[in-house]
Amino acid sequence: MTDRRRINGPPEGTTPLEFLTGFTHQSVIKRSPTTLRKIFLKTSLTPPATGSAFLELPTPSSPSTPTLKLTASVYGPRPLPSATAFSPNARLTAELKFSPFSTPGRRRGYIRDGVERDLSAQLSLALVKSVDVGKYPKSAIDVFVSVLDCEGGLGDPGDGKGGGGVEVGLMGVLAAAISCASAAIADAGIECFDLVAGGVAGAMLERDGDVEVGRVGEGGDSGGARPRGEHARKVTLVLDPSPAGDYVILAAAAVGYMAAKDELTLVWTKGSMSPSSDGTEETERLIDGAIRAAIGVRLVINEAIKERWLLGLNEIGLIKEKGVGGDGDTAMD
Amino acid sequence: MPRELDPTANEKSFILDALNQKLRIDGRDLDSFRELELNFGDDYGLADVRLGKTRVLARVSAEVVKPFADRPFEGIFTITTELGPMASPAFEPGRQTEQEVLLSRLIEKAIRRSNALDTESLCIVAGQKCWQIRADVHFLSHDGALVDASCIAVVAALQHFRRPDVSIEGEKVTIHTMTERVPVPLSILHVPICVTFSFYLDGEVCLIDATLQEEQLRQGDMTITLNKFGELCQISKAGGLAINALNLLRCAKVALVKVGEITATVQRRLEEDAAVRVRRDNLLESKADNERA
Amino acid sequence: MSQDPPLLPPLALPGQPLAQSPPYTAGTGTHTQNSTSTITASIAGIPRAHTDMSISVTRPTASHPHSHPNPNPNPNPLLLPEVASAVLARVTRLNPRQATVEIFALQANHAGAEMGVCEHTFQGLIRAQDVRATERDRVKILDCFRVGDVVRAVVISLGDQSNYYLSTASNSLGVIVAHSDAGDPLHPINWRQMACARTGIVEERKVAKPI
Amino acid sequence: MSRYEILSPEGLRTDGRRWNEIRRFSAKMATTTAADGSSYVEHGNTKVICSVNGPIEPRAANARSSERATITVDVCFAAFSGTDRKKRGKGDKYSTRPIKSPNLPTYQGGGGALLMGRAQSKRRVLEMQSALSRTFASTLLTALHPRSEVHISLHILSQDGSILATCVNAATLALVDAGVPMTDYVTACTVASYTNPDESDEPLLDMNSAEEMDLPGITLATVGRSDRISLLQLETKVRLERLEGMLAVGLDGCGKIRQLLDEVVREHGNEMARMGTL
Amino acid sequence: MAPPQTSQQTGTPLSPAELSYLHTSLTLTPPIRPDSRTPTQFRPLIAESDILPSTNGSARMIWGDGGECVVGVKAEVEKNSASTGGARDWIEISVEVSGQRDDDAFLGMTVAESLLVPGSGVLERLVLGERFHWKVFVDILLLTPPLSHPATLLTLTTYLALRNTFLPRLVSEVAEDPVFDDDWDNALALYPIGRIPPPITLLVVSVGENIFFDPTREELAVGDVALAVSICGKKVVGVRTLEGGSGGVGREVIKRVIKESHEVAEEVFGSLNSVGEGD
Repeated sequence: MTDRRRINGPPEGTTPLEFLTGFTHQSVIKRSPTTLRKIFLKTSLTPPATGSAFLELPTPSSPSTPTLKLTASVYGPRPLPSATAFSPNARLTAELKFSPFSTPGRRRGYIRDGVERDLSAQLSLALVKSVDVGKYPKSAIDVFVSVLDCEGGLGDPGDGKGGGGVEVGLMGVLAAAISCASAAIADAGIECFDLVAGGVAGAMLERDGDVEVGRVGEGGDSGGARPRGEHARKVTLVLDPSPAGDYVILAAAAVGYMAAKDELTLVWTKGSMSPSSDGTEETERLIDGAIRAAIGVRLVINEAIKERWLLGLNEIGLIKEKGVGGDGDTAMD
Repeated sequence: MPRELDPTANEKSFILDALNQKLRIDGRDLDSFRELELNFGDDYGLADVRLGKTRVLARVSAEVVKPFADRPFEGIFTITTELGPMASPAFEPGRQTEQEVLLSRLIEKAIRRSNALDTESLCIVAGQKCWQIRADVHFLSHDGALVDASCIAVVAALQHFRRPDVSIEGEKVTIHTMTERVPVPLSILHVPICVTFSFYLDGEVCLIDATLQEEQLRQGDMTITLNKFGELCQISKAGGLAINALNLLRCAKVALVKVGEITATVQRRLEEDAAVRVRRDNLLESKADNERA
Repeated sequence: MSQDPPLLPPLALPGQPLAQSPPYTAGTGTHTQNSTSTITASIAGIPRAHTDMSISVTRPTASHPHSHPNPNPNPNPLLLPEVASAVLARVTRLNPRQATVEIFALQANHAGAEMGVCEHTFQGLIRAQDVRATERDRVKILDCFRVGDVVRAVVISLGDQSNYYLSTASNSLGVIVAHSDAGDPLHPINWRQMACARTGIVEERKVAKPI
Repeated sequence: MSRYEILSPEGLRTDGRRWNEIRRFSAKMATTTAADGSSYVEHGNTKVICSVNGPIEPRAANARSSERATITVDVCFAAFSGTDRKKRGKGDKYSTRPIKSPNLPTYQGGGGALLMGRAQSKRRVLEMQSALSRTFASTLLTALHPRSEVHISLHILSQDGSILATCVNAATLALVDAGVPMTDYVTACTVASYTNPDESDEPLLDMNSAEEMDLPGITLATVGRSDRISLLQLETKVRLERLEGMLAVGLDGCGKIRQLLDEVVREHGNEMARMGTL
Repeated sequence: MAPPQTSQQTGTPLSPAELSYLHTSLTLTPPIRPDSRTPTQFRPLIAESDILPSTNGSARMIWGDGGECVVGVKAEVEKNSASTGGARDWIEISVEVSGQRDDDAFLGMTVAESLLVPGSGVLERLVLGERFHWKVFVDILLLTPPLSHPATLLTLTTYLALRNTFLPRLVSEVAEDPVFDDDWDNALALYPIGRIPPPITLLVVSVGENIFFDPTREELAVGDVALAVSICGKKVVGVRTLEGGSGGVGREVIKRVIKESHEVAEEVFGSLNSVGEGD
């Protein structure tokens, strides 16, 4: 009965406002499948944080192109809150949050929803395996990633696309978050075994005019009973697919990859029932593709960190400009 | 959270021994209520019940609201209870304790769910407008038998309440002020009264209207709600000491008698109060009569 | 520098291999990969080979990248108390059994590290039996510390969930800065007393040997 | 009073039972090893899983009493237990099951009513929990385990009337399985009071949900073989005279249930003996 | 009582010594598991399906370690306009772990992801004419959290439930409001035989050279990497990394895990289906 005291909403509800998202995705399709989008990465932009990084991709050529912007900041190692029990290792927690205005059309609330909790969990997984937690007993390392703008939605249901294919939006966000956070950790000077770079790869199915794969109905029976002819359609491996892309992704994989050690800290793949093969080698191809993407990203991270350091070192004239042959990334191959 | 202090060992043994000899420390015999004192406020729908040291205030108010979409032909009747620190230091404001929930559920079942108030009669325009009758129960001091007292308070207040008269021509609904037209009483279908029994000494002894101390010492309790026509509205014996079925039936019989007495008292007090009012606003009364004629 | 190590890059990045574990050993800022026993950088910084065949990677402390108005001493966020590292701590709470302190500066216990101010303070505990080396059972905490004193101590254990355990059981360790009740600075007069220059009042402390 | 015949002229009920027959009753003990004691009871289409932990150290400080064990009860309606799936509000774990009563139409749709329904059922669950815990508090020998807690958690998987009663029975089994000392079984059943066309009344043992909707009825729990009633609940209006008849039938019903529970327990005991766990 | 084991926390009470012992015994060839299972062997479990009359499909599973899971599937008719999110909102999954406040995000996502695999053809079976569709609620109730990671238990039970989910047959025309055949025998299976079955998710942990299925909490704690591999029909449709393990792993390991789980899945499906026929 107590509920009668509170003021209920109008009995006949109101419909939320529809925003038009005027994205032209042409720029994306022009990219060749194996080239990554240009990445802009800059470290230590958040003074209060121990280490921080800002990542944006692709560097907007025209204001209309959808971009992914996110910042990562690392705090710690700092003493654990007194309530928590003694732990011989550092506790690394990662939290990924979409800012309310990040997704076009729909405003996101401030409370973390399922997606965010899930991504946060995966992010901390990917990072914790790279950090040398043994070096920082009974201390906490907190990583905060906030997504400022995410290329035309997470591909979460609602923005039309992706009926026939899997969603790569979230994977893209996660991969970017991993790279950015890893750069921030390196910037903080926290000891880690290796830097983690996130990479995404997808099996792309060009959509030719006549067949609509986008709709559920079609996507439905594409599983078992797909006409022979359909298989003729080209399925190509595309690195770093953009969710804004005007094509159907049949399967995708995101990895957290430590290039120097050639080890994976995170694997996340999604598949679809078409083409009907057993997905194993498909998945393997995708993982390899994602790793290739990650290697590309890794080079960017290296450069970003080095750039930062040269800046720092020049200030105190510890070394002169030419001193660095930039062979940091020769280590990668 | 503060707790009611338990009686000391001495008090305990004393009271129980006394009960064993069928004696109560306040001298009542086992199946008698404390002196029931019922007063009404100046304006309609305010009932003040005193049962020994227990004092409960019930306020009935009415407003015009939109009926629930799924029941367009019925008005809304809500009862709200809140155990505040005023009644006893053991109660905190705000957060609902289990005791409070149980209490409100009981009153709920006893009065609202037994349809003491005819909600159809509260409908003004089907699906558009209806009266919402709301009974707020305030506990002023707590010395046991809260349920019984508050139940009496609510039914008394409901009977005492008068809502403004309404007239409808076409779409237009006019609500007349108290002075304009004689306010109309609510249509009460029956008058449920709660009687709470407390059991001691493995069911040998059972009390009516236990004081706080007695409540703290009881092994089990049962609340029976009846009206004077002998209709059971609600029984709730939520666990506690297991009682022989025959005893329970005996209790029910006793309860019926008590309910008779109490309803009578309530009725008497209502009439007395009505008489007073008539004397007071005789003028207005007669004027209204002429208008109606 | 005896013989030149295999070219160390001017700037090392985490995960970058620097040298083979034999003959070299992993110094600070590096770790040895178990699989291929190579010394690998764990932080971004400048790799150096030391005479003792150890390879270390260090961040030039002066330029912690983002501290542009550069406050000195520059709080180093990466300082953590380890066992045997010397610390400076301020006494915050006293009871007959122990003194609670907050560690605000410490010196990592690897070669050539100097005392650094930490970004966060760590809570420490000096138990009565750890105050001095001799007649530990006679120690009265209240005669050794006062709230507000600055103490030099060493970490003897990472302790429990909330405290690091410290010890002052050495001549060089103990109270180094103290004030009298009146608030005047106190000067050590012997190993268990300090005196106020102005009033000459003498208070009990566990005094650190002045350096 | 009801759209269809609750009791056919031949004296058969909608599900073909006679007035004094209970529905198919099957129960299992020790269904899971994760809890100290557990049980699964199917009474007609009402299905309840119960698990008991205890005596354990109280999880909440206020659940600690120095002279006896406190008994805490969690009742949880599964989202799919009702006829239509409950719409769960943020955070609350209670079903918004419509309040049954002959003269109140059931809550469905209608924002306000739903809200009310949810608030209602929340308190209803709380009431159930306290009723259960008080019922067992009086039958378990709680004084043997002071400063400890016995936690009973009940999951209602499917509701078809007599829910409180089934909960009591399930809890009894689980408590026996957990080995919590008790004076005797607590067994419960429900009785409806049917009004014949000729205004004569007829008690019907063990209501299903349809009967609960249309008829006034009581839920009662007795201790052991005695006719001592530890729990008695009536929520809808009925003539006082009828109570006696209902009680009589109810006591008899509880006796039947007790018989069934007893068989289950003994069966389980023999089973364990055969497995050599005893 | 058993601590509620969420996917976020794999706390084990084991000492470093015990862990290393466990690790070595698991890296042996052939490996020795604490409960002497073969690497691909699952723990014994009791499963029954179709237990709840008030649901469209239901299943219950009890594991040796006391984990108990009940899944109920309910379908309601809904206007297409009602679900703004498009077809993906037509199936709603909620994971409720008893004694825990809010639902478990990770598990929920994992199940949802594999369940909504594009092309599995479920969604189009939910279409009712032009304006209506079935809204399917999959409520997963983890009664007593098992001592190990609940993912496997949970998805296997969900598989059983969905396998036995039936929807009344539509008798009305496409355009008009849906009317249903009330004869339950003519009801249509949500996952008809011969079509793509519902997915399952296997929990796999790799230690050294060895790969273990249905790992216990302890095995998870010492594993190099723990993966949740979702298989739908004969196809691997999703892989996720779980917490546990330290440092990264080579890609070969991952690939081997995926391969093996694909093979093992065959048997699992087999046994699960036999349950379906069993009762």
